[in-house]
Amino acid sequence: MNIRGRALGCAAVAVALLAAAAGCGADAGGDGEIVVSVWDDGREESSIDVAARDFEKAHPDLTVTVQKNPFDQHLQALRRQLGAGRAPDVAMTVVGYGESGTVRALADKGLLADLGESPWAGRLPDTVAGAVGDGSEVYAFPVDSMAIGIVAKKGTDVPGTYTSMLTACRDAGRDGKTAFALGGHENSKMPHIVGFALAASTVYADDPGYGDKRLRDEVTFAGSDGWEQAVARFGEMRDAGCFGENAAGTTREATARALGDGDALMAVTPTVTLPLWQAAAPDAEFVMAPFPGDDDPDRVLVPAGASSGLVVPAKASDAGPGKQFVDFYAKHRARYAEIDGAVPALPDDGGGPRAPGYAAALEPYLRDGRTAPIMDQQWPNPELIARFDSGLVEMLTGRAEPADVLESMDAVWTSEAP
Amino acid sequence: MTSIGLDHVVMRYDGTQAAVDDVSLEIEEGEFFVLVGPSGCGKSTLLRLLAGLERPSSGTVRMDGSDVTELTPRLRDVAMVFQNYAIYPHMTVGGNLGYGLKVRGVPKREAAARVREVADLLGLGDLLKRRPTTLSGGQLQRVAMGRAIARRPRAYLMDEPLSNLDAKLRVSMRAELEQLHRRLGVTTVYVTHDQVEAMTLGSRAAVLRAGELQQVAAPQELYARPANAFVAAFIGSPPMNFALATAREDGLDLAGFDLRLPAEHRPPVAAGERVLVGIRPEELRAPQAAGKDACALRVTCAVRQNLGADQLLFFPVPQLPYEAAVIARATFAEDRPAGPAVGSGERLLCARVPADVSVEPGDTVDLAVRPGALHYFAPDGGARLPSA
Amino acid sequence: MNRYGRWTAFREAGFWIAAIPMLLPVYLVLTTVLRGPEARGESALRPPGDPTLGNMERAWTEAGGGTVSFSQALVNSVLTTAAVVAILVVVAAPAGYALARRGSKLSGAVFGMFAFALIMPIQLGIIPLYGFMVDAGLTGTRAGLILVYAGLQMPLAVFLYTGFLRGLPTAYEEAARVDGARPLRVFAGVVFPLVRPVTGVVATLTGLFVWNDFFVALVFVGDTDKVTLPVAVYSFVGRFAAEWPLIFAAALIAAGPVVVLFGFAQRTIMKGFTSTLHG
Amino acid sequence: MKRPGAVPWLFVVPAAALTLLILLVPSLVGAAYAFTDWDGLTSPSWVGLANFTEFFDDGSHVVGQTLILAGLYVVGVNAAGLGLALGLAHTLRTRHVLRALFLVPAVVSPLVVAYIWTFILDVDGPLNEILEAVGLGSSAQPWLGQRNTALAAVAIVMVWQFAGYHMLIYLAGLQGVQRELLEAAEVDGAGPWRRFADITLPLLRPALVIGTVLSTISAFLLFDQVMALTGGGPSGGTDTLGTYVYEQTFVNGRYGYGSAVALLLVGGVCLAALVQMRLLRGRRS
Repeated sequence: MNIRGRALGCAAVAVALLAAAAGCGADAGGDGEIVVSVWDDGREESSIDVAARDFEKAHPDLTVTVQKNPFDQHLQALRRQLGAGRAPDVAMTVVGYGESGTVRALADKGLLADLGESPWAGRLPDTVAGAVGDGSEVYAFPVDSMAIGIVAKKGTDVPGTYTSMLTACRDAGRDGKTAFALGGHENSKMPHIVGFALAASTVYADDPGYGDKRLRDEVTFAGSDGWEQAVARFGEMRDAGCFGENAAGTTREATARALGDGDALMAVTPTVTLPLWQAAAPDAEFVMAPFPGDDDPDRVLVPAGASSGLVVPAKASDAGPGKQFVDFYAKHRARYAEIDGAVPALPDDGGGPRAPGYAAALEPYLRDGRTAPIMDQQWPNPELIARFDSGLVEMLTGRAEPADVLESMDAVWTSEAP
Repeated sequence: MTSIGLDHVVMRYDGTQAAVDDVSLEIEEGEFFVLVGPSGCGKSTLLRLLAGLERPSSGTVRMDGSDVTELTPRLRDVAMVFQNYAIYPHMTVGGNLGYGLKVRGVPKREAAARVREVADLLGLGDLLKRRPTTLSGGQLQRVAMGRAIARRPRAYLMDEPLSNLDAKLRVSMRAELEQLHRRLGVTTVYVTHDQVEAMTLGSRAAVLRAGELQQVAAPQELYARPANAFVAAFIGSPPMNFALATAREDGLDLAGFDLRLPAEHRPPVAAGERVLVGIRPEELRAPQAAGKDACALRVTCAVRQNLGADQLLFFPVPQLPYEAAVIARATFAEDRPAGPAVGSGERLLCARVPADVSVEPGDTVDLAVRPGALHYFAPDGGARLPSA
Repeated sequence: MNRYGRWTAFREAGFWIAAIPMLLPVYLVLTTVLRGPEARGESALRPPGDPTLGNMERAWTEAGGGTVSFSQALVNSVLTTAAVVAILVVVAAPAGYALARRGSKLSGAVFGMFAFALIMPIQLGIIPLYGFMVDAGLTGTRAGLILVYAGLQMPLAVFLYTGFLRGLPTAYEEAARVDGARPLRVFAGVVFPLVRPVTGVVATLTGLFVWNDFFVALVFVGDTDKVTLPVAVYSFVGRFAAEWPLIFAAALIAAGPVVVLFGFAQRTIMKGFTSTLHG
Repeated sequence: MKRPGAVPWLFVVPAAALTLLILLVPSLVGAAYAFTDWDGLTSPSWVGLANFTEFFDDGSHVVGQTLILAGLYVVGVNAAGLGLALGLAHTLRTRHVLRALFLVPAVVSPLVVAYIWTFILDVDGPLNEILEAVGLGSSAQPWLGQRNTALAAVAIVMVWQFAGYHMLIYLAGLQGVQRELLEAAEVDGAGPWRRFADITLPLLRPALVIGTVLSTISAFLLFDQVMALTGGGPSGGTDTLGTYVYEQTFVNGRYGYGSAVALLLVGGVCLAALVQMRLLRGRRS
């Protein structure tokens, strides 16, 4: 039994049957039905499920179907559906740029409906406006927010300044512990979080508008002293033994176990990842504190902003029902936030808490606006975050210098999403 | 060349009935020795023991006097021709012929010369480059033979090499084998289930049954003085006739025929005793061809088979059922194909008479048998009884 | 030479030692799955103190694929796999029969097409195919998924059937034809029963591919309740990143049925495999 | 031309139609996109060979890694498969149990196998525990996290999974080697190694062809295992053509560029398959 040599000769038969390219067709939702596509956040009953039922009670003529995708496949599935004309009526996605199915990546290509006239559109703070719109139009209702800081078990004394952090790292090293649990494994996507925490205090402390300038190609990464210093400090942390030896190959699960078992004292992470740490140590109580990006407390900023948002695809027929659902959700956002245990990205005018309970230490920074944007929300090309992550991992194994990391990022920079 | 010896060799496959049961043999140097017997009698196993492909459960194998029992085939320097030829399909004919030489490190030039020589000897000269899949049965058989000859081993071991050939080719190949042996003079052990090959090829032959040696003798000896009823029935075609008879003072009561016998040809048992009698078909002759003191038998012919030069007349004789069983047991009939079908209470005997005797089934015929042509065997076990 | 002597017993032991790396992962999975939450810190190498089926139970009941539970995903996998194998056997066998019996240039070219498709990776055509399926309204439906899998595995099925049928002597068919049977009856009555070994192999290979495939199922039914086991396991891992006991429980549910089925049918599958490959 | 009783073309139509509709035509359409900058959303525009030149500039490390991985896997899985087949062909009493045992991993989903091995090869996983237990603590390391060990680790996991499958191929091949041929060679004076080299191996040629071609194809199209084991890391160190196409097409949304690399992938697979068949086929046995 063998593969006949003439196989290639017969491709001609197939070419003769070339069909039409994929065109756009009818959308998925029938007339009275609204399809809401979200990612599966692990809860049996997430706030969207509750909102769907409430909406159906309020609008008996409309039915809402919730479709759930595995988390990190959701954005790709959304893009495929939009491209093939099978778009849902409402979709949850990540705000800003950064990945192929995010708000700005889809909005720039005219695939999302403008939600400018919605009641909540007026209340958008400027830290969020850039991520959900392009200044003139609004494409998403910001749902969750997140902030980056240090997570540790209650009672751990988190260093307050940059130098004291380095000494804390060396002390931990001497007792055979690792100061910061860091997963260098490709799937864990953790190194760039440390990068953002450092850059907040070195780049955005001096130049809050850096992100917009980068988008207008007025500045580069390699040319920015702030970025140079941020990545250099990452090297200093490495040399102080903050990350332990095998950080480059450690998986996200291994970091969770290290923190849970006490082999590692702290980790730099966004607020939304609490379930990961809690799962590894169910009975421990975790708190979050600001990352001391600098010795001068005034320069220490917390990377924070909206994280997810609801969008309405600009479909041929009409985006009415979708908008209705989003506005309905927006109205009751505070109540739904409790269900998810998250902090609404758009604080209602009453000025509720900006950070989840366990991250109360970040509250003053968020309230006084001492924050920096979540950097990759202003990085159109998804490959950039991958380059930043692998650059930092190469630095962990001593195979790259700060300049190499920044230059490799500039090499793939594009000012609009591919 | 080499002489081969077997001392009390036993081969038992983990606990079952012994495939080879206490066989001792001496094969002289340069002899063409045949191992013959029905299938499953252990003749192939014996050959494999000689080749070293099997280890005996007990007993020793000797070559030129030295003990080779534990030696691998490589160190015994014997060549083997397999029943299905075992020609290497991925090598050319030349490759096959020379493989044994290449493996034993014979220099290339000498190996090529010996291959050329063997090819000419067997008429394979123009087939050297050919692929085995393109050859006929006869040609493949010659290549198998050639591979053995090229090796110039101490002995040839052949496992039914002609059994896959058609009848006509088999006869001519037998003649070739005979000539080759006479020319090369290499000790040869030849296994076959065909008693005609045993009679025509072997200088001596060993008859085997169920792993046990029945008799070792020259073919003519096997034919004329079979050691027991089994050998008598096995050697000779058409097979020897058997009947149970009762001894008399002056001769025999054989299946209703009263045979007067001179003293020296009487059965060596007391009068009234039962004895198993064997008569070769060719010994049941027309009266005029049987000599003066032959005993006469008047029979009615049931079946006639014309063989061209002569013909076979089958005639019934009365026989009691238990007698048939005794005969069957004594000759181990279950090991041999049964003769023509017979009604119960009768037994068909066979006479070979010249073709010019005109006989039709149903005619009565006068036959005669020489007293000296009678073989006597013990009804129990079939051992040969020396005539008195 | 091949008697069961000292040397062979030694080799047998050697192979069982070689089998340890094969068994070790399975052992580790079992010890992890059976370990209760209270003994979380223990190393996986030590068997759990008091083994519990808690993890299995939790994996079974918890909503595995976001919208669908593992029991639902198991049903989806069984239905999809069975349907695909059925279509392949019914459609590929006659095709293989035709290609094996017609010796013309054209049939050679058509067979070449199937051979070429055999080594064609899915990545190249997945997006246009997704577009076709959307236009046909089949995306997100089990029928659509079955159609895609049948198309993807058709080259392998036809390839195996043609190879096997080329080795099958035509005497049986000719006898049927002499008795006046038309081609379809000849195929159904005579040829199809004779290809049972290769049908077993086709069912095994294609069934395994469909049962274990993750990517195609994700793209075409990823966000519906028609999701198959591998996708359910994937999203399960997505949510319980740090909990290996739960993840391995999900893995056992996904791999269990196939391993058990394989245990029973192993001899016949192997026989079919050898006779097919050997032609 | 219709021979009496010839099998009608109708028998082939459904199979051909399904293959064309699902696999061949979409692939051709996909191949067409390889020459555009299509983003899967808006209408594509023609860019000629730009995608290919871009790939040869900064994507070529992926080809190197795929070849290394393919080399390790093809040699490893066929050597293991052949070794198992030769050992378990006959004589051993428990060979059927052993055969089944080695085949079990092959029936499990690659994704599940990858998760199991991610657990085993993790920094604090059982493998490193075993190494510490036997005193080789120093060599315990993040197998999946280092450039030099990651590729080998992925290859080993795949060999672990599919060695049994290849054993089956060689067991089938060994049926073609009658025992009498080996006995004839032994009587001719060939020792065990010579018998293997001169008789068994040449007669295993058809099985070798199948084994190498199948393993090459799966090595090139490798995707599930690498994504779950290393995600293509560390820093792209184990990216193969399969994962690179996935990342470019789906993660980065560059459908045109991804299709171009996929087209190169198809070309590479066809070339490798044909070369191996020509190399190994030799004389038809």
